[in-house]
Amino acid sequence: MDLSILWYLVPAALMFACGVYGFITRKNLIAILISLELMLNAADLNFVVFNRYLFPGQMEGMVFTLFAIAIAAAETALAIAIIINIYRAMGNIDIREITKMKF
Amino acid sequence: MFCNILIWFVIIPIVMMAGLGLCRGKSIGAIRAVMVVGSTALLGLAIWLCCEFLRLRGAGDASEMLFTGSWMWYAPFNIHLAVGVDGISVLMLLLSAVIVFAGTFASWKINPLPKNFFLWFCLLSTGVFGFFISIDIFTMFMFYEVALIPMYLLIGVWGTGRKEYSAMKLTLMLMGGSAFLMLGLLGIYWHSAPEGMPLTWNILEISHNSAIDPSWQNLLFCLTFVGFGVLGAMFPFHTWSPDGHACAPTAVSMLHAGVLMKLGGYGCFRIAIYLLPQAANELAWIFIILTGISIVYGAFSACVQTDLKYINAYSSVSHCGMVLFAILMLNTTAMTGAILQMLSHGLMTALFFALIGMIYGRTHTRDIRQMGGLMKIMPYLGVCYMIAGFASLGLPGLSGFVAEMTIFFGSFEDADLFHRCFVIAATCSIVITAVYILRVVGKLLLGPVQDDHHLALTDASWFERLSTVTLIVCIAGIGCFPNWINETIQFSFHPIIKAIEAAAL
Amino acid sequence: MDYSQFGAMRPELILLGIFLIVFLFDTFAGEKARKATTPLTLVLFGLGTVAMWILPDSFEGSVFGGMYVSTHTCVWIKNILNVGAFIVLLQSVKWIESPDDIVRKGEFYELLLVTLFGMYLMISARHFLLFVIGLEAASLPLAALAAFSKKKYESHEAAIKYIMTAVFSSAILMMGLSFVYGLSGGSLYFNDIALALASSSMSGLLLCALAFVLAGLGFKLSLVPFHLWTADVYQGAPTAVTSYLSVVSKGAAAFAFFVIFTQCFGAVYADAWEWMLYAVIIATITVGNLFAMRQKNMKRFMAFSSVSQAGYIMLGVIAGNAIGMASMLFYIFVYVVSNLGAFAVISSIENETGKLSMDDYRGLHKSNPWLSFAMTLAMFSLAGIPPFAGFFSKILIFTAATSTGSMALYMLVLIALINTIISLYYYLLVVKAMWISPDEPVIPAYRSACTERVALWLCVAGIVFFGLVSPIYQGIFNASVSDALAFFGMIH
Amino acid sequence: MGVTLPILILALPITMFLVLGLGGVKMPRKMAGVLGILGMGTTAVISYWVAFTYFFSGEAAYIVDGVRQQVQMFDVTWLAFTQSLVVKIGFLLDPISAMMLVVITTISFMVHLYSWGYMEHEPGFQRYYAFLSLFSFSMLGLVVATNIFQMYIFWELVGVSSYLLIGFFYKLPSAVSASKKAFIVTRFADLGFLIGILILSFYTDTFNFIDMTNNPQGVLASTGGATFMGASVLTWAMVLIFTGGMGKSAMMPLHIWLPDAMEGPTPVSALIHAATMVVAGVYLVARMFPVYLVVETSLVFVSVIGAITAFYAAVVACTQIDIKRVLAFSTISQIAFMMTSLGVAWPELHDGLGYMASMFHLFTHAMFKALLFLGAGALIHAVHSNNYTAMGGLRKYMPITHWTFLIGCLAIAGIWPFSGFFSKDEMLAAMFAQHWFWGAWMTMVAGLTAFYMFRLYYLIFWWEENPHYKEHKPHDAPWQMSVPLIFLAAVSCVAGFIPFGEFVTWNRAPYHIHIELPVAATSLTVAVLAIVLATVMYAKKNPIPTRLKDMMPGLWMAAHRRFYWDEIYMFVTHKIIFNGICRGIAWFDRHVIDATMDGFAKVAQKTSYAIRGLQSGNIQLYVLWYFAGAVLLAAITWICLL
Repeated sequence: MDLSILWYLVPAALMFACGVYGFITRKNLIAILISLELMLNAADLNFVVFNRYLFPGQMEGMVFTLFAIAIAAAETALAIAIIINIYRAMGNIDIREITKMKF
Repeated sequence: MFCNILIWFVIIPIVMMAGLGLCRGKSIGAIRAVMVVGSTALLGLAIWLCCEFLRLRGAGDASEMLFTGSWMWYAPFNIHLAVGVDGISVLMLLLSAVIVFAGTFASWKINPLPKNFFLWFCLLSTGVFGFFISIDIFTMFMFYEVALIPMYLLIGVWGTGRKEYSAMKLTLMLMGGSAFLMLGLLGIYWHSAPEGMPLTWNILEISHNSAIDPSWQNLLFCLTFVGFGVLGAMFPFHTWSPDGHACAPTAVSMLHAGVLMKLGGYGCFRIAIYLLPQAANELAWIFIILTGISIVYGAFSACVQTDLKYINAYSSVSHCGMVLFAILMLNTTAMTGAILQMLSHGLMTALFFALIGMIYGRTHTRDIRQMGGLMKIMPYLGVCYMIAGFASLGLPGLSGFVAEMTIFFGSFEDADLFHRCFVIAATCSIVITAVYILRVVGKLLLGPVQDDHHLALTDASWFERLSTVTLIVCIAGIGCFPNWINETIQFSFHPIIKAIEAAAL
Repeated sequence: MDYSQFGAMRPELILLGIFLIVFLFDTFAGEKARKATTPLTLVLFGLGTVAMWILPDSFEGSVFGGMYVSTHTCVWIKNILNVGAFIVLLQSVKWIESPDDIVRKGEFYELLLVTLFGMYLMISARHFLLFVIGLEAASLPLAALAAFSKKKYESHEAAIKYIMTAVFSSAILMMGLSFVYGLSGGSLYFNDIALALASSSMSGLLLCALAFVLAGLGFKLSLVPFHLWTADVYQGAPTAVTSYLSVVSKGAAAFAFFVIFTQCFGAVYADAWEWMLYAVIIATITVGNLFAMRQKNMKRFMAFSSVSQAGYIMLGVIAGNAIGMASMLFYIFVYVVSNLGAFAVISSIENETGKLSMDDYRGLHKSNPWLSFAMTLAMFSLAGIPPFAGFFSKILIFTAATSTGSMALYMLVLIALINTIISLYYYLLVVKAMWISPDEPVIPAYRSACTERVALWLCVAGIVFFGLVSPIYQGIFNASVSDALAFFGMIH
Repeated sequence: MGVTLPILILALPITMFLVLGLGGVKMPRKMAGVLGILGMGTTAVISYWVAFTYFFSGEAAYIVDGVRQQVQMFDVTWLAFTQSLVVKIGFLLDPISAMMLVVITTISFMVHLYSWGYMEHEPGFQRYYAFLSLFSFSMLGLVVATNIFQMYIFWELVGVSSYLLIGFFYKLPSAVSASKKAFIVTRFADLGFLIGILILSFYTDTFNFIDMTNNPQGVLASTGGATFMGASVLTWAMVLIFTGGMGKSAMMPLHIWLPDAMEGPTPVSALIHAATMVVAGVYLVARMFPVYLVVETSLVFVSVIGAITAFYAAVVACTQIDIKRVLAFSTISQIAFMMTSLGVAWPELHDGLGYMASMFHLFTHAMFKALLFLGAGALIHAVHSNNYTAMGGLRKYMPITHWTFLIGCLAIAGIWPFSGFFSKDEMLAAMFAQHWFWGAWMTMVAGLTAFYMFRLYYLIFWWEENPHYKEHKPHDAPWQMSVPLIFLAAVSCVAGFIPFGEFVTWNRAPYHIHIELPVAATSLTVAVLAIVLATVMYAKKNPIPTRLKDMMPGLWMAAHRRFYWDEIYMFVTHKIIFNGICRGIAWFDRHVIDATMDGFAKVAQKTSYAIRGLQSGNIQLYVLWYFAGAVLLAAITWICLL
């Protein structure tokens, strides 16, 4: 594959890494949700790029991306709903507090 | 299917379980009735089978297995419910029936939960009988595990002492053995037939194909022999036996030491040696060392025990070691001796444990230091115990002597120094056995009465007498007229020996 | 457009029908009539299940240009899941009907049916787009279900843990899929990918893709080390949901896993994912067992036991042939009844007394002999004790795993066998608590609800008969043999 | 005669055993006694008849031109080890077995009769008679064995009946331990016997006596010159088999059980531990004699052991206080005599006289030793003590016992014309024929015998009257006890004149006994001198013995404590084997093997506790593991594959 594709793949990989890093380090559930979005979008970006550079003839990657975005939206919605529940239940949304069940 | 007599050995216990299921937990009478009828039926069936078998042999039917039947079960893996018996299985069935019969009476007054006790008891016997009748490795293994698992509840619920620990230990160790066994059996199955022929679990077909190549045989032999050896209380896998026996209720000890430990020996040559003769020739020496150790080792450890059941558990280690030892000698005489030893050990250990249970039920202790002079107080039990003891130290006229002698003379046929040394070591065990048996008899039965509370104790009741007399009659029967057993199993070893010799070439 | 092809989607259509009826009824029926939701759902779903069993599965075929394919094995696994879901519904009734902490019981059924629908898609998908849709449809509503009992804090914690990990896993899965797409030659059809991989050479990207896809699916199967959410979620979620999670979604995921890795990655079986899976299986079985040993909370205990069971299920996948497929399906089936049997007892006791600790089960046989009897059978079956079904499913899956004849797999089976000893240990702990502990029972004698009893009887019947009645396995085997070419063409 | 009589000889006693053993508790004592005595009496009559026909009928079956034949009256298969190696139970009739039949049944009958009086007031009377019958059965089975394995079987059975009878008073700890000791020591010896049989049968592939003894060279040939540690395997086999004999016949160093065995009822000591069972070893060697002849080493072994034991026992006997122990040691010494004379009975010199002599002595010794024991029983019955310190001066209180006992003493001392003289004279002759040293040595032992027997005699019947007699006066025993005494005394007087050589010789051809004057003169002189010495020392109370004792206290003490053999054995068995090996192994089993098994469980528990931090409950860590797992999986596979 020619080099220029890497201009897109590497940032995508970085985005993904950032997402993972954010998930593991941030305390606020919302922030974590955002970093999850980052990861998902990195995947979408990959799809688009592969489609554009390797298989210009077709659209499957693009279509997949569209679906993926939709799914990501749904996930976010559901996650936020549950976060709200958590907030009602314990007054904050610090992920490190949510460790009642362990071992 | 139901016209095959062997199937009924499995059906009757199941029917008994059904009958027990119908009984109310409280109605002890009904439960006993079911058990007595069932176990008597089993005994009768076994005796009839034995006579029928001898008749057929007499009529010149020299085929390897009689009463064979085979019904497809899991077609994709060619798993059958295949049954058939040769002389050995017949004798084992007879032994099991006798001990189930005696055990029923030995646990006449079991509580709590007599119903559940007998339910598990019947499940156990189902497994035992199923194991001995089946000639298909899969079903054999299934029945094997069916026989193992009830031990957990039987010991755990109705046992004494550190029962939870012992029950768990026994179950896990035996299951550990069967884990190796299962892998070995799978290996045997996948190599059971040469290229292009259907794979099979059937023992006869596998040995007939003899398609397992040596490199695999050695591995599988170790797996299967260890697997069965654990149940055969082979050093160093014997430690479940003392604790397990010590904590088990009477009838369970009887059945376990009497029959279950025989599954090990039986499997060892029916599967490990018969199906993997080449490896048997090559690797026998390893296990001869181990079993040789367990013979002497068990006897020595028995000498210093103070708990009656521990003494018998260790002597079982020694005697069962003798069984495996003889099997590994790979010649007809020694193997015959092994079978005799299985029968004899089964009967006399069952008798031992029955008596210990009865004594324990009266004195509430099994520590020989706290008992003494019981012969005066309960002469019947005392005499029975002495008879059991004499059987175990190999007194002529009782079963133990015949078995041990056959084993020694058979083992001595292998004319190299290695075997000779181990045979001599094994013979030494008869002296050690005498030592610990007489020690127990001296401390327990003879001498002055230790504890005045014992003076009030009563002698055996009718059901106890029944169960002990049954066993004693069998012991003396084998001891006085041993040759019919040889005649029963004379054909049974030919295929095994032939396979071994063929492999040796 | 030819509509007859939709005949192949019979199961989905039936399920969709049931879902719509329940949904509309639940939405538009009045307060009074809404009481009938539960019986309605049960009856409809029961009928649907039976219908799918008895109708001949002659509708072989593909829909949406091959994105959706229905084969014998697909029908089998769907039926198995139906049975599981039905039993779950049965045993959840008492809980759902209990007045407190339930807002709208209809939602429970609807969400549950939707997830089941998603699983159908996962199973039948032969294109990653459809697969992902099915996967998300199957996993997202479960988060809502996990959060179902609003008054319980644990429920929310379980839900948040579930949803977060789920999204993370789907992100990883998508990443992996994107790599796959990159290597695939422009198509997300399984067959095309398989062909492309067969011709392409081994590369780091491919390994990365495999690992990520494995991780993504491993989340639903809760394979180690992707299992860490399991225990907490199982413990926190309502028991009905937990049992649903532990059997139905796991079964569906296992089948999908099998299809993807054999059919689509079959070409790189021997030199790539066999070894990944090998490591994962060992880790899964062992870690699951080690954790299960120390658990006191029954639901948590079952969670870890189900983790190690997942490892055994995977043995069928690593065999990678028709026997493996058949044994895995059979294993799932037996696992469904055994596990649900255990959960039926647990939930019944929880609904009655709210007790969940193993210590509360001490001396249970004195007060509730039948419950303890059923529990004992379930435990024996899970531990693989004959003559119960678990023994047969275990020995068959081991037979499958050794069928390839490679020494490595013999070693794997040996490790698995040694692990069965540990598992036997902790399953016996439950039996011990119920039968052997001398204490007086904590749980009073009571009579469980009729639906629970029906569920329990179904499970017990399954535990006792599935092994002894060989035609079940025979049927599964024939089905998987007939599908063998489609699945294993690339492996052997 | 057919097979009925032989079968009866074995069947009657065992039937008696079963009847008395099973039904004994139900039946009155008298009936049990009568049954036992009648049963034994019948057996005795039948045996006499069988022996008589064998020796005197002159039928061709039994004697062919002067040579007595070995006849297997019957021989039925009992257990087949292999096609050729078959254990049979049979009835072998030949000179020695016929002779033994007579001896055993006579003594046994006498003892049965005697016990009726002696045991009258003991509890377990029926059990006692049952055990006596069992013993008689086993002993008869032993002597008529057609093959060595049958002999081994009955060998074990006599061992166990001896165990039961020694431990008859099972409430006495001493009796219990004595019986245990007897059984275990003999069992240990039987181990040698068994291994010997194993070796022998492995090479010869037969158990049958006739096959082996008629063709000893063939036996030697069958071993094919195999050797083990320098000695030929046949030597090993025969020595090991002789070990069994050493055990039963209480040869050094396996003699320690016999003195303790005196804990049993005195009639039992008379029957088992004086007359019959303890000579089984001699009988065994005699039975296998031709095979011993082809391996001279083993024969030398036999005679050496015999010579040492004879002397040792005689010395110890001089210092015992318990009269039964004196008799026990004299038994050991006398049996050793027989052994030695078997060992020196080489056909080339004095054509195997030793064999005949030792059988002859076996016969006479059985009679007079039984007599002595029964007399001792009468004494104990009278004074209720085993020690001569409680006796003395009894001659006027118990005349019958006194005279019979005196006859016994004279017989054993070898004074003409009592039976002991003749047999002992033949033995000494045989020994002198072998080598002058043997002769001298054994003559000395004979002297010692005369000395300690008369020491015993004087201390019991003369010395000084014991003061206790005032309060209760000892008296002669009832007729059931006196009759046997008198009968045996009579036999001891006349048995010497039996032309024994006509009946029993090593090659079963007749041998004409002739007194060898020099030997006879020597032995007689020595015996007389010894008796005179005894008379001087013990005839009436005097300080000489004490002074002698004080002169060499160490020696006296050593001899009195039987040269500390028991202590040595105690040390070895208890300290080393029991406390060392057994406890060691038991400890090892619990703390090493068992601990390992439990160790697996512990390890699993500990691991599961150690890794519980994995489930920290924190999603972020979960996810970290998740991601790390995925990446590692890829990385490791990468490393492994590419």
